[in-house]
Amino acid sequence: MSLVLDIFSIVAICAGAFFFLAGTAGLLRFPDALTRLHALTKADNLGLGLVVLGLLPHVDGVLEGLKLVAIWAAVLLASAIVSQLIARVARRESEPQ
Amino acid sequence: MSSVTLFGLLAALLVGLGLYGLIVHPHPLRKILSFNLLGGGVFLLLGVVARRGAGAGLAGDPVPQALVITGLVVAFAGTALAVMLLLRLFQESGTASLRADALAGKDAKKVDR
Amino acid sequence: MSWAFTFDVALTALVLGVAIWTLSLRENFGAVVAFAVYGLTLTLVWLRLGAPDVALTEAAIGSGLTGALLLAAAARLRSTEAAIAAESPGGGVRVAAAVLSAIVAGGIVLAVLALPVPAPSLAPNAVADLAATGLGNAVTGVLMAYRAADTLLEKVVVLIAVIAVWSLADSRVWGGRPGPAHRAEPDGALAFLARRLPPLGIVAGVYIAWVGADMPGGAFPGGTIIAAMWLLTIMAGVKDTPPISSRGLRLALTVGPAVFLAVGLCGFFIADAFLAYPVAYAKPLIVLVEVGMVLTIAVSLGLLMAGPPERSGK
Amino acid sequence: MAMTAFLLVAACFVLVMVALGLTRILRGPGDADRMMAAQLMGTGGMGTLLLFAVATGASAAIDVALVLALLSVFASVAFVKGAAGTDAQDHKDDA
Repeated sequence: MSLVLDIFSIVAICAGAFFFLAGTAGLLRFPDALTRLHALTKADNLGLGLVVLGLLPHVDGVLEGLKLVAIWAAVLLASAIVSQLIARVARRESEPQ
Repeated sequence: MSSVTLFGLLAALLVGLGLYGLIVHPHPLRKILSFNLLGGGVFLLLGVVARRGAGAGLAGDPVPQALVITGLVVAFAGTALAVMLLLRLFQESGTASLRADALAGKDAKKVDR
Repeated sequence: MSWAFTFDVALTALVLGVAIWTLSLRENFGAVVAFAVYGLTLTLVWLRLGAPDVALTEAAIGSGLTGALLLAAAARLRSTEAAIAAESPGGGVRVAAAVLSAIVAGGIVLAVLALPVPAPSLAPNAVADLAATGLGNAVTGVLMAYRAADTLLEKVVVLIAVIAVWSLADSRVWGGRPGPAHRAEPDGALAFLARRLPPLGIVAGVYIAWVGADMPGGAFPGGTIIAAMWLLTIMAGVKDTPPISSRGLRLALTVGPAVFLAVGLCGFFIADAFLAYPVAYAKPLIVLVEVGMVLTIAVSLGLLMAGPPERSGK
Repeated sequence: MAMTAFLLVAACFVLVMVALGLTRILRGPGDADRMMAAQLMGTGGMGTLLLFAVATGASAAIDVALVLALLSVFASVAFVKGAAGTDAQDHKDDA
């Protein structure tokens, strides 16, 4: 059972790390602000989410697990709205003056 | 070399960098920023001293750690006051320059709110 | 080389890199963003140094609150940058500054390498009387009992800073509301965030302040989170800043130091000195002081961020 | 222990990844790009903290990540307000 959980954790955390890699690559390589924002939200939502999922079997106690989930929930809510607001700034910046 | 020594050397470099920025940057906001960077180095030095004083079942000496916590709050209060003074200067004179001649030049066309 | 040490080397390189970025960026705005990241990397260093209480305070105040304050200022001062950039000192001053900074840094390097072995420590003294206070967190013990006078004075310093910021106000708007009026679309995204996030944030802030007695946490990071949530509702236009003449506001500003001082003065009579706690009631008294402090810290940090009054309170 | 080493390596990896993203702060070109780099650093910092907390048993790092999550939202909103100017309004999206 513990081996299965360990493998689950390793797979989930590797997947999460991959999304951080993808977010960084997108932020550096994509051509304009809006596509870069798209890459960023993947790291925010999926990268952190998968890391949290992978860590859940290893925390001691329900409270710590709840805290992990609360952090992810806060980031999901914040990232959805903040990225919308950043997109408005990006759009204003790209408009000809 | 141990991690603690490594962080001690880092603290020394941060103080040096902050001091350089404080002298070289002409914009007051950048001076405030550099001063905070310097402060981070000083706090880190206290953190290294605290870590070396680990004992009595603790990971670090709690007295320097408490000092740093107090210091962080006071540093924020000082930074906030400095920023508000700077914004007020800008509101009154239309410039953020600290030079006497820049202020004198702007005085004639003083911007009133 | 252990994995932990490798992590520390990577972290050190990152902190140095971000610090150099902060100084070398041309525009103020980018430099402030880099500075907020610098605070974030320092938070990781504090954890590696076994100082989770400091890490919490650094994340809350050193990185988050200071970063937000400077971001707002950089945006307002954007028009001044070009003129001031022309005042950059010449090569001679730069070289002199670099030499001076190198000497200072070199001196500190020598001091770090010459730190005494074994290191002097006050940890045994701080822990010795910890049991009598009923606290489990030694740092809170130092802040609230061992060096309580420092903490009391620090509260007063923050209060004085608030008064100093208020004194920058135009006399016509004295007693008015700090900061610009933020109008918001009631159904907008920002207003939605400002309604949904603060409940979670306030629970987290109270939790971190409450567990500070026994675990890493405390009144400072807890109060900072509550201040940030308060400012979030203001920036989203959901709630307006209260006028600084408001009685409730002034009460909240002073309740922390007042309770602390009252408990300290009672120490003369029921214990044997100023700021001494009677052993039987030490824990409840400390918790009482901390509750008052969380409120005062939240309100005073919020007001420091909001700035001097700018418009009439009517 | 193998799991601890794996978690620390993962923490290192995430930290280095988001640090590379920071070169966006240098290159810009707009303020929005700079803020995105900081936002990525915030999320990556949280990921690093959580991995670190479980790897070393320093459960306080989870609380630090919680503080970071809440404060980084606040800093981002302050950025948007600042970038939009003081008379900014929260428009409904008119696109």
